[in-house]
Amino acid sequence: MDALHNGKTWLIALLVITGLLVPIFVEDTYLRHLFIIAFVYGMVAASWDLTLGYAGIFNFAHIAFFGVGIYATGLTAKVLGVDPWMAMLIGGLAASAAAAIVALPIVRLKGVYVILVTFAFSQLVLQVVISQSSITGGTQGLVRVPTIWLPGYNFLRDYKLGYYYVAFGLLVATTVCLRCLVRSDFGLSIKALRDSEDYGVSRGIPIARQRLKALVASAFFTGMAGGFYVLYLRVASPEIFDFSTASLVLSMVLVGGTSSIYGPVFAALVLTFMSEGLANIDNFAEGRFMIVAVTMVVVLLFFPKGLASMLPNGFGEKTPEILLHRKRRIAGSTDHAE
Amino acid sequence: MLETNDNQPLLEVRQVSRRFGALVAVDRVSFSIQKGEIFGIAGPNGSGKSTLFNIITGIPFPPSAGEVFLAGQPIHKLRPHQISRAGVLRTFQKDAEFATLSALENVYASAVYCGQMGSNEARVAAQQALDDVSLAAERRTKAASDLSVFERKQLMIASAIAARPKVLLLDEPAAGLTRPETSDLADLIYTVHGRGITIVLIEHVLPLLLKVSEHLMVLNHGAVIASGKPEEVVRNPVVVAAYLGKREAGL
Amino acid sequence: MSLSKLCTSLALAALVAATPANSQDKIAKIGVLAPLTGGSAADGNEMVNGAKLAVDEINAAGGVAGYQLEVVVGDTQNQSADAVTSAFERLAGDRDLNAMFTGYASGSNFEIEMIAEQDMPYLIAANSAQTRDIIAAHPDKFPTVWSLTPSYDAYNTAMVPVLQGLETSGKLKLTNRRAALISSDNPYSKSIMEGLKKSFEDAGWSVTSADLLPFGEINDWRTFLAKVRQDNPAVIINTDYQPGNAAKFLTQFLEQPTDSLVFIQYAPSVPEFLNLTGKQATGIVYNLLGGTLNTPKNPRAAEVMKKYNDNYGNEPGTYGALLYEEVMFYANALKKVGDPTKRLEISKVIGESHMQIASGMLSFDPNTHLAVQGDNAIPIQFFQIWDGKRVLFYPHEYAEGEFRMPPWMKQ
Amino acid sequence: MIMVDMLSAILVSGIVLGSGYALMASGLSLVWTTLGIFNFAHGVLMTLGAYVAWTISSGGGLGLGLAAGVAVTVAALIGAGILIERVVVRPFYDHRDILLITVMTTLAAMIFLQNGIQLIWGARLKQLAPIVPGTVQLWRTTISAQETLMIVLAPIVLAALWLFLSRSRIGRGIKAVGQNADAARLIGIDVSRLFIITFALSALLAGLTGVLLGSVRLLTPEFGSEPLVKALIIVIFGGLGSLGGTIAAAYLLGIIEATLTFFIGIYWTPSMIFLLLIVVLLFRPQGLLGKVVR
Repeated sequence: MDALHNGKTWLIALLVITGLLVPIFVEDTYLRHLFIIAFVYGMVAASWDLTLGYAGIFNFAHIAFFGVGIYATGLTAKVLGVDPWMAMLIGGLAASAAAAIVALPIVRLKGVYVILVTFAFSQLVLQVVISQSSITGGTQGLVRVPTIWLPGYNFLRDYKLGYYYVAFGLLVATTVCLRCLVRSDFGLSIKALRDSEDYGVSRGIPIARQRLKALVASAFFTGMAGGFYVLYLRVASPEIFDFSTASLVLSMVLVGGTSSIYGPVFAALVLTFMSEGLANIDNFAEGRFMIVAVTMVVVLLFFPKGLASMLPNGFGEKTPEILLHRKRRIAGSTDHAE
Repeated sequence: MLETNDNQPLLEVRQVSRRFGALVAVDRVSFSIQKGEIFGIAGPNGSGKSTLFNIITGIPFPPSAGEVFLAGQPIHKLRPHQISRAGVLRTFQKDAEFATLSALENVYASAVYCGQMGSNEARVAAQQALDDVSLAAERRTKAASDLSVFERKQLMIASAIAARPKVLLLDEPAAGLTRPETSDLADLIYTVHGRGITIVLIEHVLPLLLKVSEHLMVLNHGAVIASGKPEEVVRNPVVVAAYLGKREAGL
Repeated sequence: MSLSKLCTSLALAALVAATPANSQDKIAKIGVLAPLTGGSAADGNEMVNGAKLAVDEINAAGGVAGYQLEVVVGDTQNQSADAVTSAFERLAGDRDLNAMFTGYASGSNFEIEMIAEQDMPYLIAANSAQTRDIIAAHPDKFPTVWSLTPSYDAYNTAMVPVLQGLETSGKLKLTNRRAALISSDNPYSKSIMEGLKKSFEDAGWSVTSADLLPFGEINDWRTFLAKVRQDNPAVIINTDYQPGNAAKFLTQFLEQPTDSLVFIQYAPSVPEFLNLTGKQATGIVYNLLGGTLNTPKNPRAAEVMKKYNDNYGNEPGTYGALLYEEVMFYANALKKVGDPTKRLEISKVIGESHMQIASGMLSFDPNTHLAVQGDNAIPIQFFQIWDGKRVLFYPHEYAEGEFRMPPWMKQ
Repeated sequence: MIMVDMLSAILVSGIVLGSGYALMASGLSLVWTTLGIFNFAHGVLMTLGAYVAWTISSGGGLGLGLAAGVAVTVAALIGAGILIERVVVRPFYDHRDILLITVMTTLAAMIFLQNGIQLIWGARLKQLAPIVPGTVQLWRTTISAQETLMIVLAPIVLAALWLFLSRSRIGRGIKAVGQNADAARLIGIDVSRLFIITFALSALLAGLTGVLLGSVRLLTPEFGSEPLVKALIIVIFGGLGSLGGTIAAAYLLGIIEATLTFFIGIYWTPSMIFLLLIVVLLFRPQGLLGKVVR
């Protein structure tokens, strides 16, 4: 155990150092850009895993939280002239506030009904963004958002070196925070509730409060990621709420492996680079997505626990469960008859 | 909490009912349990036994009407997790443990959240509780779903006593056990009782119920049809009719 | 694509390679940003086709300034900010790539800023309001970005005078001075609807409704049409520009037509619209700014459209022709400057050039970097559809036919 | 009179919408009740059906006879349904997170098919010729004949489906499997065969929906996305677990949508519907028509 654990610690240290060294060897701005985007999606996917994987909440509003972060940061930075760094934090807080609002109805709901409410909430957010076009720019989007700054440093003329390190720093911080959360007593309690709601409550775990906390925390990190996203790209536009964004990030969570945090981050890198690698092939726009789709299925076929199960000290939750309990678990057990 | 005087019942249930539409699953049931008692509840299938546990603990729903007091304090208005924290813990008839967590984590979580202990204290309490139910040390790091049926019963009881409850509601703990295991379970119940925990037991396996209960209550169609000393209750013609009638219908 | 085309291009390539060009093997890459997957893929494919058509033609003629051109495509997918930026960065990372072209790459045109920061020549052919909003404040900061689409102001102002002209000449009989407007919530349609509302009201008309629908697929126009039937306005205007929606609008209008002139923004110019609606569309009026000016007075348009049709077997919409012209326009500038890496110089030449293209006489306004609009520049064109054909009836100097009363109106 | 006109307009438009929704959701609901998964490729199966029909109908130029056309479409859809079950659903039956995993794998199937459709048929808009042309006057409201066909066909198809499920041996088997797969296996039902039949049937329903919608709407490779989302909402909202609930929810949602559209306009209708969904679930956490199981 200890040896394995040490091995893992070393591996993580090695990965962090590699991450820090990448820009020294990769001078190409395109590749640096891909890393930055993969880091952002890594944050979104890993924080989604907190609610989806650990807490077992079928939260389909995560991309809406990301969008809330994007617009909150973009608007405060551009319209109110708030310092962009501060605005990024506001993005995280705004996303958390949105999550708290969603939590009100869904802490009472079971299983798949959560999908419906969270999905409906996403659509409401999108509708608000589009309809308030005098503020948000509507379908046209919000352009010329000011970017982050440091005294004496120009982020726009350094071939994305600065953005790379900021994104990497945010990713490492997010991952560390999320790992700490899931290993804490709080993490234990949300996993407990995921495994068995009623039993969790019978052991004194306040279900509504823990779910609220999980949603708020998960949204905070994705909101921060959204904040960075808008400051980096300098535009906020409603396409981010598209079904395709949600399915991209969802694929990162599931291909990476739920309940692992590292898995989704890893998958974000793999999928981003793979998809972009295929984009280089001429006349292959459709084929690119077909190949990515096939890869997803193949990964899930051979690693149903996701890529995370290839990591050392894998997260080997045992599998064999029977068909019998399947639907009840999904729909949420409402059957307490004797 | 106020100090309890010795004559006050530890758990008192007054006129609780639970309806589902037109169906009355529990019909104005009242009883009270003294501290230190082992209180048995019997009744044919569908007589409302588990529903009674559900509405006492609020998991997953409170009573439609009626009141529940713990040491003189009303608890039926509390949230379910608060009822647990107040000291009324239950087990479930079906497997309900935290399947992906280890046995130790299962018990630890209960000590932290229900017992509201700090993590060091909770860790000690968890090991102690597992010792009490004599779950083998090497099994404690296994995921709960990897444990045997009996080990899961041990685990469920351990996770309850780690939280130092006042009352433990056991919902058909012998379901799915072999005869020798059932007798081990009886010993386990005595052990828990020996820790000063009041026990309410629903059981289908009548010999076990009769063996351990000091007081027996029988439900039929959601209502109490008899209550008293076990050996007297089982001779009550109403009870016999309820069970026999059931059996005949079943045949 | 087809084998024969492959053979021809291989043969051409061999021929070009064989000719002792002054500087053989020199390649100048050009980037095309286009949505190739997702809802706008039809437009995107057309953009790429248009650019490739121009490149093939230029290369077959021996290249330009000693360079063979090569198209590199960046898929902007659903036009989300990261997809557009990824596509841009991928193209921009190539040192041999020194110019970019698009119809539209994003809804906001935000990429203009990052492209200008790299001094990359960028020709764009849509969303001119967004382009103007970004550029007009500091035109000097965007020396490389030029829009083939003129300002959309004429969409707001040209309609009322044209209708009055038709009435005066007796070709159009309107029973009242009421107009009903509807739009979907996108900046293009919404601002046109608002502009039209104002210009109708300024001319003494009453606008009976000006409804806004959510942007996207709209299958049910009946609620709006029911209201219209009560008010019975002389003019009905739909500024939503999506051809699918427009086709449905028309079908549902014709279920119970009113005695009104029906105007649909942009959509009837897309080839599918005619395929979808067929004879039903007879009588519909639309106008177009910066679209193909296909009249005998501007033979360039017919020429480009024929080339496109010969190559790809279907008629191009706006973007096929415009991307072809963007590349041609760039090639002319490259020819003058001689070196594709002199990006700023090329852009300067582009900004100062003028040329007859498929949509009219192209030159740029130095203050907004938009194409100059006007009857002698890029004109606004009014069309009426008749028997599956588009009849240009305004401006008169280009007109190829007359306006006629639509079949559902009382003659 | 205006009142009557208004009511009939709302009713007709609501029933048209509801018929479409019921057709969209029935196949999805069938797979959900039987296998306990959501098939995200359901929408793209509608698209596939419509495109295949377009190709073999005169519009696509192939011009096969009607019978041959129907046969090809049916075969293509059954094939696609079985393929999806085999490749992206079957391998995960025993998985703990089967719902989540199959969300992903069926989503992957959707992406694959959608892009495949674009590759084969291109991205340009297409329209299926209506099966019945012209318009029909219904309670003083005019709608296209094709929509009338949908209004008539939807209940027939759904009734046939209900008869199949409750009367035929296979249908009863499917229902039994939906209630308890293990128990069904114990009494000798070939569960895996029924899963395949369920998928094939669901794909067929999707294809039929696609063909009917395809001549009312316009075809693009993304044609099925919006119906998929609507169907998902209806299946969940209807209260999980019964075809009847799904169908009732479909018509109810159609009428609500038509009413809202009439009174507050199309712009805010989607938002209002979503708000309504949230509010209803606050008071009925088990869905609109789901029963509280005690």
